[in-house]
Amino acid sequence: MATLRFVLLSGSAGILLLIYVPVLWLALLSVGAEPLSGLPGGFTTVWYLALASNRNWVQPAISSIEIALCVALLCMLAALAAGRGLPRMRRARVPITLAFLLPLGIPGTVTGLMLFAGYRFVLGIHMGFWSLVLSHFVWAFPFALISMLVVTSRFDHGLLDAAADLGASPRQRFWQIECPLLMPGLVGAGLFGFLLSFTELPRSIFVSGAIQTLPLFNWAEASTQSSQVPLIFCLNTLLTVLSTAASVAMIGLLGRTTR
Amino acid sequence: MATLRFVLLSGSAGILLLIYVPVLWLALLSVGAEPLSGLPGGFTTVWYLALASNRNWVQPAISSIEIALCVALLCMLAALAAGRGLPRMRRARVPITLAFLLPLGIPGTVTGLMLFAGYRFVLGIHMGFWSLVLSHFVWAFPFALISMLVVTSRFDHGLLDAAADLGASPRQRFWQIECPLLMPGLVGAGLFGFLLSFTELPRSIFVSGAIQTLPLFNWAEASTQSSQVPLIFCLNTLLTVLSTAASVAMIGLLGRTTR
Amino acid sequence: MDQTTPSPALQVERLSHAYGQVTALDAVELAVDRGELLTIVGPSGSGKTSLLRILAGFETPNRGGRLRIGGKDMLDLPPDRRPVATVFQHYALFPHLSVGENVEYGLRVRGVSRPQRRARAAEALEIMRLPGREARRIGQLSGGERQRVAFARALVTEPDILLLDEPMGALDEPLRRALEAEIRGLQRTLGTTVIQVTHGREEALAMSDRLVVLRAGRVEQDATPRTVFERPVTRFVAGFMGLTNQMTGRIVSAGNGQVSIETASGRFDGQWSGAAPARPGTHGFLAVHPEKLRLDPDGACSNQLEGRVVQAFYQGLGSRIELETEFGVFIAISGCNESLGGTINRFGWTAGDCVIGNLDAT
Amino acid sequence: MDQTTPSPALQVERLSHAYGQVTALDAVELAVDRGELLTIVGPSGSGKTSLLRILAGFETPNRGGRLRIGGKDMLDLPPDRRPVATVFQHYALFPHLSVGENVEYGLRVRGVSRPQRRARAAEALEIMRLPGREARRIGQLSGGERQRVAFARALVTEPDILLLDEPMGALDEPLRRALEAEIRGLQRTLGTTVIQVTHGREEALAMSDRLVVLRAGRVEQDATPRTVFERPVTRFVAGFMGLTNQMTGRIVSAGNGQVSIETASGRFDGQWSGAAPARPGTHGFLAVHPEKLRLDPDGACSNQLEGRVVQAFYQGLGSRIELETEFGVFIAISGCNESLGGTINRFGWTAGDCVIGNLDAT
Repeated sequence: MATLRFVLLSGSAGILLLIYVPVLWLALLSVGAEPLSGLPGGFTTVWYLALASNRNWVQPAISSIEIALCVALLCMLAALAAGRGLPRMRRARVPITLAFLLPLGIPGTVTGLMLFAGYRFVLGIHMGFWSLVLSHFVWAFPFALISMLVVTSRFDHGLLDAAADLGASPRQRFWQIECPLLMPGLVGAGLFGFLLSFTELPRSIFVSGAIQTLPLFNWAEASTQSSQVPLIFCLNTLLTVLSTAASVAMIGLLGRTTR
Repeated sequence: MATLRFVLLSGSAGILLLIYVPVLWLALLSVGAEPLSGLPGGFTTVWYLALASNRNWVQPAISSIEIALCVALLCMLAALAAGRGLPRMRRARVPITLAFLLPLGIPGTVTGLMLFAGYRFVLGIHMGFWSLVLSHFVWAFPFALISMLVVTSRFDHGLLDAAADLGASPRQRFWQIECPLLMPGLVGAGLFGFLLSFTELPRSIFVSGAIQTLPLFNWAEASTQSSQVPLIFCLNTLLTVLSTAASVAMIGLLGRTTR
Repeated sequence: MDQTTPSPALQVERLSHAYGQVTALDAVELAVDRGELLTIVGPSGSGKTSLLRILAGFETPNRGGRLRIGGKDMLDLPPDRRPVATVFQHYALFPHLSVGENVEYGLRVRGVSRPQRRARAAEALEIMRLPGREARRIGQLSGGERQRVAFARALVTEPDILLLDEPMGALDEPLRRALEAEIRGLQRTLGTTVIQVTHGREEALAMSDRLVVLRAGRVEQDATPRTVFERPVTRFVAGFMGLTNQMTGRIVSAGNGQVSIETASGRFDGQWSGAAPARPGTHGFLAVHPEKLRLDPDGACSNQLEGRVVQAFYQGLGSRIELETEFGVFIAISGCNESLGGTINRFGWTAGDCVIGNLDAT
Repeated sequence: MDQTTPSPALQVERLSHAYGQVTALDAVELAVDRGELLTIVGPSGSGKTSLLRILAGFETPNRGGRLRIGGKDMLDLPPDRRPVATVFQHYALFPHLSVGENVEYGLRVRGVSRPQRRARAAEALEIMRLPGREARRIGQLSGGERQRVAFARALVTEPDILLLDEPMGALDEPLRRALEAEIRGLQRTLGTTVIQVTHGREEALAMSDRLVVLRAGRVEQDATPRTVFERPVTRFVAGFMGLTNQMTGRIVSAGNGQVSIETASGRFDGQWSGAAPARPGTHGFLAVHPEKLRLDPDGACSNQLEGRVVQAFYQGLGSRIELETEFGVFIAISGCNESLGGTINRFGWTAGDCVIGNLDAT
């Protein structure tokens, strides 16, 4: 058991290293004198100051946040509806769940292309904000649904009977009993929706129309090897810190309320 | 209840429509006479025949499959180790799980950039096959871990006691009892690993070095608006059909063995 | 029709229900008076849980019938508009609410003001001997405490009828005893009409004003606990009440409640327990409780039989002796503690201690 | 040392175990003979489950002690190398294997050939009265069937000691009775040494050759079921055995097993149950079973007391009457079925029916 424990712990440490060393490296580069050399050193805040005066990234950031919020909301509502409904069905449960999860198996660029063709010509949606929201939603929904199903499949429907028995109307049962108890799944669905939308690139390439999202901006800037790259390092260090802090706060809050 | 049922069913139908109409549209275009017009019509197999004679996509496809298989294997092993270990820990469980899941919150292009800088300069890994495997693994691992934790957190350790009591050695307990019971989580981890690697674009852009993966190939071809685009429609229709069939088969097989 | 006299707490008329092809309830008739404690007993699958769920409104009978509470027809009302409250088998306490919030819940959905519902929840917890536990989380409570909270939560809404679904199911023996007495006392103090469902014989006998024995969706017997125990109308009820030593035969003489039954091994006397008067010549059963069998019987035991001792267990107050007879295995609880294994013994019982009933009917 | 005589099946010497600061076992001594059925009883938290887990090898005692099975030291062996097999409380059957594969498992890990283990599994299922069920899935079995499969799975490996962890815990009353007899019969037929843990008094008394009563990690009494029931050495054991009517006082006379105890309400006689001889002047307790109390006692009852009837329940064979006395509530089971609520009654019991023991010791 001691050796097993050692293997597990060192394996975990290895994976964490693989993930976090690049993150730390980026953070170090962003305060380094020569970020483009790939080596940190010579602490400076000049790139952050430059980022603050350069406003090119502001509009993409706002677009990305707006889209991600819409996707998160859609994911929460759709996952709540599907997550509540699916465990109650008998025969249709497994095939419908599969149908929802299958888009995971389709490459992002393919989806982008298909969405472009499909939305543009079949559903008649113009490329732009809503095509981004819809394509991100289609991408994030399977994950949101899984998060929801983990909670709803364990939900004790006897609690709704008990609430009804005590005189609670269907509306009261939903808001006072079911929603609070499904909150972990709901928050998970929202987080998946927000994060997967906020970081989505391949679908966005095809369906963005005239709108630039932050990943598109990052990608454009980084791949052109322009002098803006050090600013990208700064921007992304900030984004990483912020999204980490937000996720930890959300999960911590959730942990407290459900204890 | 009847209206609720109706809303749920029509909502589900709407989401499925949103997902599958573009897929069907792409399939129709791929057998259409004028795919670039965006409208199907005039059934022809000429594009599929052209795809069969054009070999450009073969090497990217092989690379993608090789990488995806490596990532799937890594994900299964790492998720098995972490998924078995985490529920047994007391205090460290929640923070370590969080540390594993947080990379979800970092945009893909950012990760690509950081991985490029980090792997290249800190860990000294040359860009190419293994940098692709590692960066895809870092991306897919949180999903694989969630899939595993859903199963391991419900695992009844009393079964291992029972096996030990009947004379099973630690090795026998692992292979004969624990592995078969954790199989759904393991298969889930492998599927996530394979599919998320197979469809990954933004990280690949930065860490691919000289290797071209299928998403990179797709993207390059599709964005150049070359005459190859109809072939891309065909290729992706095939990919979609294959990955759907593979997922359904895998999940179906799993459902049968665990019944 | 009965507008002059106050209507009974509950009236059930020809209630029938089925799950697909499986009959759960078959023309059940039931009437419960105000303030009565009625217990519905039966093995699993007898329909007792379905009946309770129909009373609470979670299911609607799909084979017809009527259901009135306090004289009002209830079948069209959803569960939240019926004047009943249920204590569920696994309590179904809301895990995200504190003890106080759980107890207050029925008042909260009725729009009672916060100070008022606080006061009434505190009072209900006081009655259930859990004063001042409002802030506790449900997860911190023991099984017995959870049950008390479930009672407080149900009682605070002042229901016309309190439904108890296997109220002791999840508790162990000593706690069971204590709570039996408590529920009985509470019901007498508050005067609430209580309908409970259980498969435990001891609880049913100890706690009830009246007992309804269900079997395969039909009412087999509806009487006081004493009548059910001492005069079970069918062989099934007798077995369910613990009168497990049974034989069948033909009724040969009947008079004044005393009847005799003719079997392959002679004639046995007992008390008539059938619903209708005994008719000589019909098939009948004889049943006697293990505690009433005596080894080495004296002249007082008019019924005697012989059996080979298969097993004998010490049980503290007596030994449980299994005797193989021509009517199958008979079980005797005897003060005689010697090792008897393998011996052939005579044993007997008095006519007053055994019942004879109709085998053909119902 | 004991190489000439065959060593006992199990020897436990000064076994101590703690979880952090909480003592689970405190210098437990135990010896079990081959073929014996030993029952370990005690309330939850008494350490009985810890003891069983240490015997099986799932835990290693961290406060010292020795453990030998068949004369061989066991503490250094992992569970898979000990000659014991356990029937777990919730059976712990492998859900991914069929009934047959479950039963075969112990043979499979020992490398027994497939046809041979098939044959032995079939035999074990036959003994457990589940012939031909090899292909069934675990999920298709009822609770009682699962228990039988768990027994078959444990027995097929022919363990030196069979450990049963609350074997009846998850079953209901009628099934319990049937399986009690079955396990007892099986153990006698196969001659296996069986150690079972339970918190149920009836099972413990009915099934055991010997009874060990644990309390807070210490052995309170280790004797035959009859001795434990009739001569409980401590007040705790008396209460656990159902002698719940208790009072304390000072021992005043002692002679020939008959002692008296002096209380605020006079002198009472009973049978001495202490481990050491009674010493006048020391503190003692008196305990008597509810079934032994008689209302309206005659001259035979040398011990008499007065009490107010708080509650009286019909229970079928008798009524359970709660009497408030100056020593707290006494409970009597009486054949007298009349309503007694609120009346003051005299009641009594004979000296032969009650035990007096030492309060200071242990």
